[in-house]
Amino acid sequence: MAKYSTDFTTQEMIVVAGSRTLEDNKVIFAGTGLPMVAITLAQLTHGPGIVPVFEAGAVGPELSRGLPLSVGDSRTTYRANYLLGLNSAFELTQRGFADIGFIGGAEIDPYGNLNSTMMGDFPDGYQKPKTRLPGSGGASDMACSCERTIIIMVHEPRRFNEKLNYITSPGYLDGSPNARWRAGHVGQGPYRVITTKAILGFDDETKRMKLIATLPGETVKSVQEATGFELIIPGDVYEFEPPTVEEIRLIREVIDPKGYFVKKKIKD
Amino acid sequence: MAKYSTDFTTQEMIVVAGSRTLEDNKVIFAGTGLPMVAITLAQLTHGPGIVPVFEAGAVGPELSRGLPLSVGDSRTTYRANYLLGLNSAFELTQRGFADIGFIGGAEIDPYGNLNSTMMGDFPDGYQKPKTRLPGSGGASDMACSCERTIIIMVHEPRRFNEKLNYITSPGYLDGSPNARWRAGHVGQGPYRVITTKAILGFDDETKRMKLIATLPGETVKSVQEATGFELIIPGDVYEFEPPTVEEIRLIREVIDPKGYFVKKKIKD
Amino acid sequence: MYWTGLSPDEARQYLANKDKSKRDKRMSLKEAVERFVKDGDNIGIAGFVNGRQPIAIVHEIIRQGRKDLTLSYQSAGLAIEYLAGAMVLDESKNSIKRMELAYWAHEAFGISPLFRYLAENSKVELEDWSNYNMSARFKAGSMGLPFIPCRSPLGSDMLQRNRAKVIDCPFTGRPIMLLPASHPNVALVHVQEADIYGNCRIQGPLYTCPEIAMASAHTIITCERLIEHEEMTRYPNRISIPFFAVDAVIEVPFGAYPGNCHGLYYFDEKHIPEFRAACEKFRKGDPGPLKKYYDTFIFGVENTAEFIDKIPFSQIQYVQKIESGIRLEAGYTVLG
Amino acid sequence: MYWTGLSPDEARQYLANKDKSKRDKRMSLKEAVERFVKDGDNIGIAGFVNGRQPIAIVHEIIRQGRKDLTLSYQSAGLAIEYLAGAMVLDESKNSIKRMELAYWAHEAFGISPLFRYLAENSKVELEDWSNYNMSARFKAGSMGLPFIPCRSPLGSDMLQRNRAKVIDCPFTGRPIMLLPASHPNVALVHVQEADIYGNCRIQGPLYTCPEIAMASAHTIITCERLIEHEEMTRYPNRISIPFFAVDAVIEVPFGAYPGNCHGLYYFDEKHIPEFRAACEKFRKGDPGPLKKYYDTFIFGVENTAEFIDKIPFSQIQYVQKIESGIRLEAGYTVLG
Repeated sequence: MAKYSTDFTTQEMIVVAGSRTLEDNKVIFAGTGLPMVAITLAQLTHGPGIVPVFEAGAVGPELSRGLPLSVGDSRTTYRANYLLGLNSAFELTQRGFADIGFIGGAEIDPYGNLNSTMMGDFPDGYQKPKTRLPGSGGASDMACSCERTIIIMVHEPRRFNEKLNYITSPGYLDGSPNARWRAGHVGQGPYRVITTKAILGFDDETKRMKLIATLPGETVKSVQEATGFELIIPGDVYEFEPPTVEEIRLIREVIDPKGYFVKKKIKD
Repeated sequence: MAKYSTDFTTQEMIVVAGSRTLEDNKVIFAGTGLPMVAITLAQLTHGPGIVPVFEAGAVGPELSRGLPLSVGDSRTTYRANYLLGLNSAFELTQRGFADIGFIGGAEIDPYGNLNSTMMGDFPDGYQKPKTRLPGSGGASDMACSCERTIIIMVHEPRRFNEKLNYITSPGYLDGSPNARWRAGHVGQGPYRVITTKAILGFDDETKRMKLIATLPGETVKSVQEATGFELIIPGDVYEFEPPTVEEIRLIREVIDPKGYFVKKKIKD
Repeated sequence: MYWTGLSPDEARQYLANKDKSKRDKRMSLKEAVERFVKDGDNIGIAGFVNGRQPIAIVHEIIRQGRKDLTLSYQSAGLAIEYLAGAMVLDESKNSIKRMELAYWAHEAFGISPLFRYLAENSKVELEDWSNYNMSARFKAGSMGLPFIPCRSPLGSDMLQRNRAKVIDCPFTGRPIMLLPASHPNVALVHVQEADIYGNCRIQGPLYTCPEIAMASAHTIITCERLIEHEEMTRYPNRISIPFFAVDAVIEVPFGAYPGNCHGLYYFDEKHIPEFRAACEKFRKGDPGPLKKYYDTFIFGVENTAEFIDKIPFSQIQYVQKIESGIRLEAGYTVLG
Repeated sequence: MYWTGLSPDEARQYLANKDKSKRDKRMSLKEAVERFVKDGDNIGIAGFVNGRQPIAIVHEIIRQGRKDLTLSYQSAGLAIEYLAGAMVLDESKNSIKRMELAYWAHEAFGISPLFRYLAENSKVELEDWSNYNMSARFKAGSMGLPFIPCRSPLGSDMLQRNRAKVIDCPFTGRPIMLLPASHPNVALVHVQEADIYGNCRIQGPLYTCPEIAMASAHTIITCERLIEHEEMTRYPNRISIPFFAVDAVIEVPFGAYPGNCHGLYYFDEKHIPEFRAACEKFRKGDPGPLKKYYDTFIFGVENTAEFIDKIPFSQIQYVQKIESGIRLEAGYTVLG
């Protein structure tokens, strides 16, 4: 049987890419949705020692009781190693116990700042947005205080803008030297952006988004065309290894058989 | 059999006076030593509904497992209604859940400020005190943030001074109008001072200490002579009702049979 | 600076004059809502998204009708959606004036249709915070502090429209946020177990339930089961809310349904989408299904037991069956 | 502004680079003290007065010898008295340079003779705080905040000699204290139960043990018994210190003796006064009894088991018999 899957959705690809980006034995603060699926996949493959943290309070649970439908539901707590509440989860993150924050957003800019609050005219139109989004939740706290963050996005031009409608979760802010330190942040900021088309990172100098790898079926050109601002394209961009048959099987049969997060649009 | 005890020590008298000063159904933050004994006596007599709070974390325990030798020991926790740690106990006090703080001190001034830190020359002699005392513990927190405080003292001239060696626990500070409010306190300050000779309070205007009642065997004159500053003596000073036979029996046979706190000098 | 609910000094004063004695606080949910929830109140909504939300209390509020409410919460789902639905169906009976929030949606079940409707038609005043911000604001309130420092989300546009202040830390010189305490007029909290005095034993995530209860001027507790005080105090380390922070205790099994209540029932993955679909239809211009939902499940019933009556028993059995949380300790329940 | 131990930014940096993985952290107490306690360290002393103080760890430190220590604690008794006794007997081997404290005495057992001796001979630098202040400073450290506000003890002379700052609240305009966080180099904590990864289940008062453990760069845990990880994680709500805040776990029964360890043993009302009397004799000019005490009970033994060997068994039985705290849950202990 072939090693690589030949039929997979972009949602599944994103989960696989997210999973492979996670190192074993790290403490990963899990945002809701695809990040939870990717962490579970990593635990079932190369990362059995990953310690998930959920903002409602659970630290280090076994994700073996079904896919959580909420970062605060009962399935996030099985055999947890610590279980208090939101304050305790964010306090230990602010302290420095969370190596990685794994979050999503509706809109992103070249510096990895995220919007999950509103589309429309800010500040004047704040009380009458064009589209109201759910709001920060814990994403902005994770973006500031986890040591690094990994971002998951649907890759569409309207979601990748030079200027955001609203900055909910700070990335590298305006990209100026030590912008995060000067703002008062303790975490180092975005490490990777994983999209439906590519794996992206940030230039050490300018802190602007750069292409690292294209996902199967994508090219540097197709990625740049789906991006509302100019990407830095280094010489060493590579093609990302496709999902394996086993990874896809785990997602479909073990992790999210009902397709709650995978195969749905992320913004839902 | 007679109602009143004819043989009792000043220590026992102080415990009885302290106990009678406590209202039923109030939340009482208990300092170590005689306050714990007085609260237990009150619970066994007129105050079964008293809710003791101990700074190490116990809220509302039954004091039926022997006299605690520490405000943090196991005997403070039996059937407690809440049991976390020091921060939780002081936080709920700062919030306003503690009606009364019941504390002792080594030295007191006319405004109910207390010293339990050092005797000697402050600030210059701070690193070389004449006598070093144990330190604030939680007394200064209770003095600031319990709604009212009750103070227990050995009544000796050297302990009642116009000016303290060191202000550990704030009372009415300099006695000026709204001094506590202006200092940032949330509690209202000292309500009673219970000594080996008298029950004292504070003048509403000047906030200086005033005599309320003399204990058995004492007179207005003997109390004033044992006080290192001038007391306000209102017209209605009365003689405090002596301890009953039952109160003394409870202290000796039930509460502190080993005489850990009663019959010892308070400063020990 | 303006305060919603009580200011720190008002909250202290109110609590100082309050009876904190250990007394039987059982009453009907009707009476509790009549006594402790007023028009114009700032209401602290406990739970997290759709976990242990005070659904039974919210349904009773809707039946009685309350107006000009300010709602304070970190992340909420159904509790707010139900109040919003009542508002859009009849603003003269129920209305939300303002929300201090971090997130309103339903995670796996999708976004909140009525949040979009209310916000995009500017029918409600908004103050955006992060989850940690709202949690820490309740915590500051429960600690009796006027503010608490926080390192996130510095640099976010949220700070342009909320009351947080940024100062240079007097110790490190680096910028840090100060969050004003939150003292709601009343906290609505659903827990697994309580005793008649109000002591609460919470299973699973505590969310910010203890903080909200201790920060608020009044607290209404609904619980899945009332247990004997002797059982409660056998494990003092497990008591998460002490009696003196509570004003009313009501035993309401399924008080968080159709949400998740740790150890008792998981989300009703059938009922939640049905309600949400009716909300979405309203947003798109068809109020019929939403009106029908309220007439059937809220206005058409007297209490939560009658609400549950309308759900097929097999469906109730199923949400209990699939719940993976830790079951309750054995213990005597209060009878009668 | 100066920091003792780590500054907030140093503490964050240190933790960011630390291995937080879930791994077996068992080692000998000797090794733990060798690896994690250095000359000149700021040491966070857990427990409260003579409850669950890290006596076994302190005795091992004394045997190995550590100098120029800064000791941070709210209220302590025996742990500090033992270190002070070692110092006054041989300052070239053990010494305390500074203390950040709220209270050092023994409550019902009396004042601390060696505190009087050290302070009145200015042999140690002091920074006075209240119990809440020290508890909140550890809490700020555990929260990753550079400071935390506090309402007490405003107006106290303590503020003239400690590092607290008073500001006008930017929200209410009223004065409030800001307390600098405390980040000790190492925390010494004794608990009832731990697993091999460092998760701790504490019975009775938590004191400030969780805060000290999470604020410090390193944490040494001694426990009365090691229990299976499966037992520990059966009740996640009861875990008070999570594994990633811990560096070393050592099973040391009677690790808090002659103090009180909730659920296992009460104070030894015979041994504590004996030791205290020897300290008092030293203060009054006779070092003999104190030297004898150390030669017998600390330098004369290798570990806590040998220390307990020197106490009559009936005395050990008695302190276990009279202990009124909640006994430990049933549970499998780790063998070998």
